[in-house]
Amino acid sequence: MSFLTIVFALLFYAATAILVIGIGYRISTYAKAPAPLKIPTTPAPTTKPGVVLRLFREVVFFESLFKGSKWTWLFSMLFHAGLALVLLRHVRYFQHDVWLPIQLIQPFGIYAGFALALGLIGLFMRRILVDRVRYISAPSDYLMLILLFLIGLSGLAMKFVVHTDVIAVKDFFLGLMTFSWSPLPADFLLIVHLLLVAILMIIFPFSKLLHAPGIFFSPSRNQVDDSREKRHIAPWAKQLEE
Amino acid sequence: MLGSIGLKRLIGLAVAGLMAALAATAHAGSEWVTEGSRAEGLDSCVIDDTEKMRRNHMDYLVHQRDDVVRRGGRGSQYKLAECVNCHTAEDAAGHAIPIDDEGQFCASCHNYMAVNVNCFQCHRKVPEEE
Amino acid sequence: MSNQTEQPDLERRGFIGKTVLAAGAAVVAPGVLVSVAGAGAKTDGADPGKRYGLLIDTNKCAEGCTACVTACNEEHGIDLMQKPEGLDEAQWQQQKPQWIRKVKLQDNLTGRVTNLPLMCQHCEFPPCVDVCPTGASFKRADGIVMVDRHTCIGCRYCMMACPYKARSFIHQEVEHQTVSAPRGKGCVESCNLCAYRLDYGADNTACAEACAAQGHNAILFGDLNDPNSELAQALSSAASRQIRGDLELNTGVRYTNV
Amino acid sequence: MSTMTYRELWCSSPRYWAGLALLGALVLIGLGAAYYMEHQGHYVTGMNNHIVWGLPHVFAIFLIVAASGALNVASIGSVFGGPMYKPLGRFSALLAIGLLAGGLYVLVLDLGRPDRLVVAMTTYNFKSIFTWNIFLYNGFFLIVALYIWSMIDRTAKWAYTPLGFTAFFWRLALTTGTGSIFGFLVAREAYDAAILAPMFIIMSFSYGLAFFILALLAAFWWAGRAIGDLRLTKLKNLLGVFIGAVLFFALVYHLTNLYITQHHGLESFVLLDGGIYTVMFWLGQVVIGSIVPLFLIYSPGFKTSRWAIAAASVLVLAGGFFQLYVLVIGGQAFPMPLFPGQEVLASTMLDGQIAPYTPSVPEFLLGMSGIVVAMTLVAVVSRMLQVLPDSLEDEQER
Repeated sequence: MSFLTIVFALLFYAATAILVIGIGYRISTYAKAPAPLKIPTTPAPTTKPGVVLRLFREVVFFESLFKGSKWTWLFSMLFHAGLALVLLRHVRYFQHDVWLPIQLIQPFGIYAGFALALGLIGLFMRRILVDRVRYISAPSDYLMLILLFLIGLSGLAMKFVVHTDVIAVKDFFLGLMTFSWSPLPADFLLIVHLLLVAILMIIFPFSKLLHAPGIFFSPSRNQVDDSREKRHIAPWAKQLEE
Repeated sequence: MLGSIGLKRLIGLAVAGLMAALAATAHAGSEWVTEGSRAEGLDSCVIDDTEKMRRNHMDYLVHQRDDVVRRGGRGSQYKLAECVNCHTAEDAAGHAIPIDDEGQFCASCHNYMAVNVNCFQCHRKVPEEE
Repeated sequence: MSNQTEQPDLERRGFIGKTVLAAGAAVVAPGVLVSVAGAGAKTDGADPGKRYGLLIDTNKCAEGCTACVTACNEEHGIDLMQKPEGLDEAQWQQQKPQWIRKVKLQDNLTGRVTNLPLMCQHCEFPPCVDVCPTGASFKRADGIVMVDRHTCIGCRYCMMACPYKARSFIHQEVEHQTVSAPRGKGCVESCNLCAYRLDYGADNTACAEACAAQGHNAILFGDLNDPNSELAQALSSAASRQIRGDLELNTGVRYTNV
Repeated sequence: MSTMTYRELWCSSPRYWAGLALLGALVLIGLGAAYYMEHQGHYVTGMNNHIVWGLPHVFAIFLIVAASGALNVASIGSVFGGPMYKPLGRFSALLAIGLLAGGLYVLVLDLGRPDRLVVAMTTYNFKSIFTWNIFLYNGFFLIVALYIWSMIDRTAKWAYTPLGFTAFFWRLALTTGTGSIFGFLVAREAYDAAILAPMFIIMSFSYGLAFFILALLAAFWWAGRAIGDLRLTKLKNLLGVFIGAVLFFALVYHLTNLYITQHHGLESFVLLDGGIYTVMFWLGQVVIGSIVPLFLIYSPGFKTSRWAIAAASVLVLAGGFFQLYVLVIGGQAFPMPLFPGQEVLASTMLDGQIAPYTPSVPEFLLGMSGIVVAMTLVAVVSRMLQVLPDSLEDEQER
């Protein structure tokens, strides 16, 4: 077992642990955060299924972003949809017998890589070119975009410029999952790609990328607009009432 | 947001896969040669270094295909027909099994990676003899 | 598949010439190894100094003889194709590939009857190559016009452009092919003057060979650029014409006595 | 015009979603047909080695030609400064994008190897008009999308005029390119005519406007909004002019051919004894597609009848379809002149004979779904963006 394999195996165990535990912890804090008031952004649905539908539209179609800024919506859609397909394509590295839907998605996952890169370039340009966005941009905002872009770029380069040994990569990851390690090929692009992914996984729970789980806990989005029908009392307030 | 659903799913899959794969045997890398093919009796690929062939066959074949078709150059040693000649197995009746059939030489790796083999939609899948 | 013994032989020659492990080779190709090792395959590609073509003497082309068509179908595995189940015969006749066909003509005024084989005319300025969006339809350095199936997207624009109806689209999944003539659903193909045979050192096409074997010698194959070739000699001594010469495509296939 | 307000296409939800579901189902049927043809191979279609472009191509070319014509209304507004047309510009541009997408969808799904679309997008032969068309089509999407943006976004007003001109010239180039697909085919008598390119442009005006009128009426009916008679009359009169122009070009095309002795065979095929093609020309293109709609448009009895306008538009589209059918399929069915002065007694390639073609159901379903794709796209985007005026009542004019 090469030094490289050991380092990356440990790195990915650590990164996975940090990602899972970190997001779990974050979600638990979101869940526990008090929501004393009814503050859904109106017009808001007046029923529970309506709220589910609203969240669905928000998560899948980025509805409020669409209403806010068409350009930003366009590029985020390109990026997120691209990323979703690319991730689905990568599922093949983690299944011994690849599911049929994952098999079918393979060719689309390739082109989604370009959509992803294009979306990121657009979002990056937005930070640079739009004055008021540049004013509020912190280094970490750029960092996330650059990190994701480099991951995408190295991935595309492995597909279109210098191939890596995909069989060995799959063996490596299946090996990690079964605790029977298998060597990782020492290809430059692959190492860069995996290293960046690991970094992303590690900083995910500490970054703005938490908007992903966070959106579900946003009171302005996940509340039912029924304050006239039903008096809203936060659970902790209820205790005081009695 | 869409993406992170994918991400979470991926992690979910990884965890589920971990459990499943613990029971199944891990994949060993060296048993790719098809049982009952000519290649089985050889120590290494007769065209080039076996490991090199396994990793780079697609690039060699693409390069060779352009050379043959566009330029009319037939000198390359990397010939799809030779892969087929050497790596097909025979069934009980002595007929060659198409090389891209489930579990055969090409299909085994390609299915493992969910990569399509495009070649045999047009190219002959069994050795050409009698 | 009894008729493809020539070609695999030729293919293996090149292969064996390159093989380092003689022992390995003996296992790989036990039967065919014996005779002609090392000869044949062109490594440097099609010769730009050459221009291959055909001269067809219609006087010698016999009515009812289809030896050239049969030979072509066998050579390129066209006879390995089968009518898809449930397809009616007439439609199958219009959908199956034809690289070469026999045409029988009668002059409107004189009533003279002519027979001739018609195939890709291997134009110097091929319309099919001009219109192909991906460049899959191309002309080789030695003048052979052919299709690179690897980049053909099956748009059929070349078939629209070809004045000779020389091209065929593959309308169905193909189960069996020869090694030398890959064929599959969704691409266009046509006569390639048996390019691979030439590449492996042969000096004649399957159709010309079959015609000669019948004793007709109506098809003469050769290099148009080589003044000493039999083809060039014949062309310089007798009047010949191009089909649709009005298009000025400078075809590589010429006809006498039409 | 400052009073003009645009609003997304909101109609009562069940009405909208049911309509969309219907469109979606039709698209699915078309996709199923395409999958069937690709999976089985083209042998299940009526196409063969003689008629290599069949019904799907008629639909595709029809839609692509109509797409550039649909942009016309926007062009009149921004390039030629017609105030009556300006409020229709956004919708016109959107319809243009939709129709082009629908046409390309059909074209791509009929390829022998649609899985190699990326090859078509990355490997070019610049001698081929097809290659240029790929750029023209992609460029059209981009330019017209930006054009819509310049019409909607108030901060992008500066880009409106230059984009309007660019889009206008681009659409001319696009139709010329599409017409040239045939113009470059020297081998076939029906196509070997310089007039085809300008004829395609005038055809695009006519079909595109017919599509536009129908789409506009449908959208306003769907959303329960009002259109004034004045504006509709303008559109309908314009359509009448275009119909006449197409008829004129067809006349010139056939007269030119009749002058050339070599083309007499082709002309008698189309005009006299071509069977279905002759019927399609006279009954389809001339009567159904030109004379009847002209009557509907100019007859005083139907002065402001919505139904007459809609019917005229439908008939123009039907006539255009027949016209393209005769051109595309009839042009292939007519034998190529390989041996002038000789009669072909026998050939396995149907030399000298009319080639047979019977369109199959899947071909039709795929072609139809191209139109549906266009409508779906327009319906979805109309609901997302402010492309349709709140009201087109006449008194808002001046």
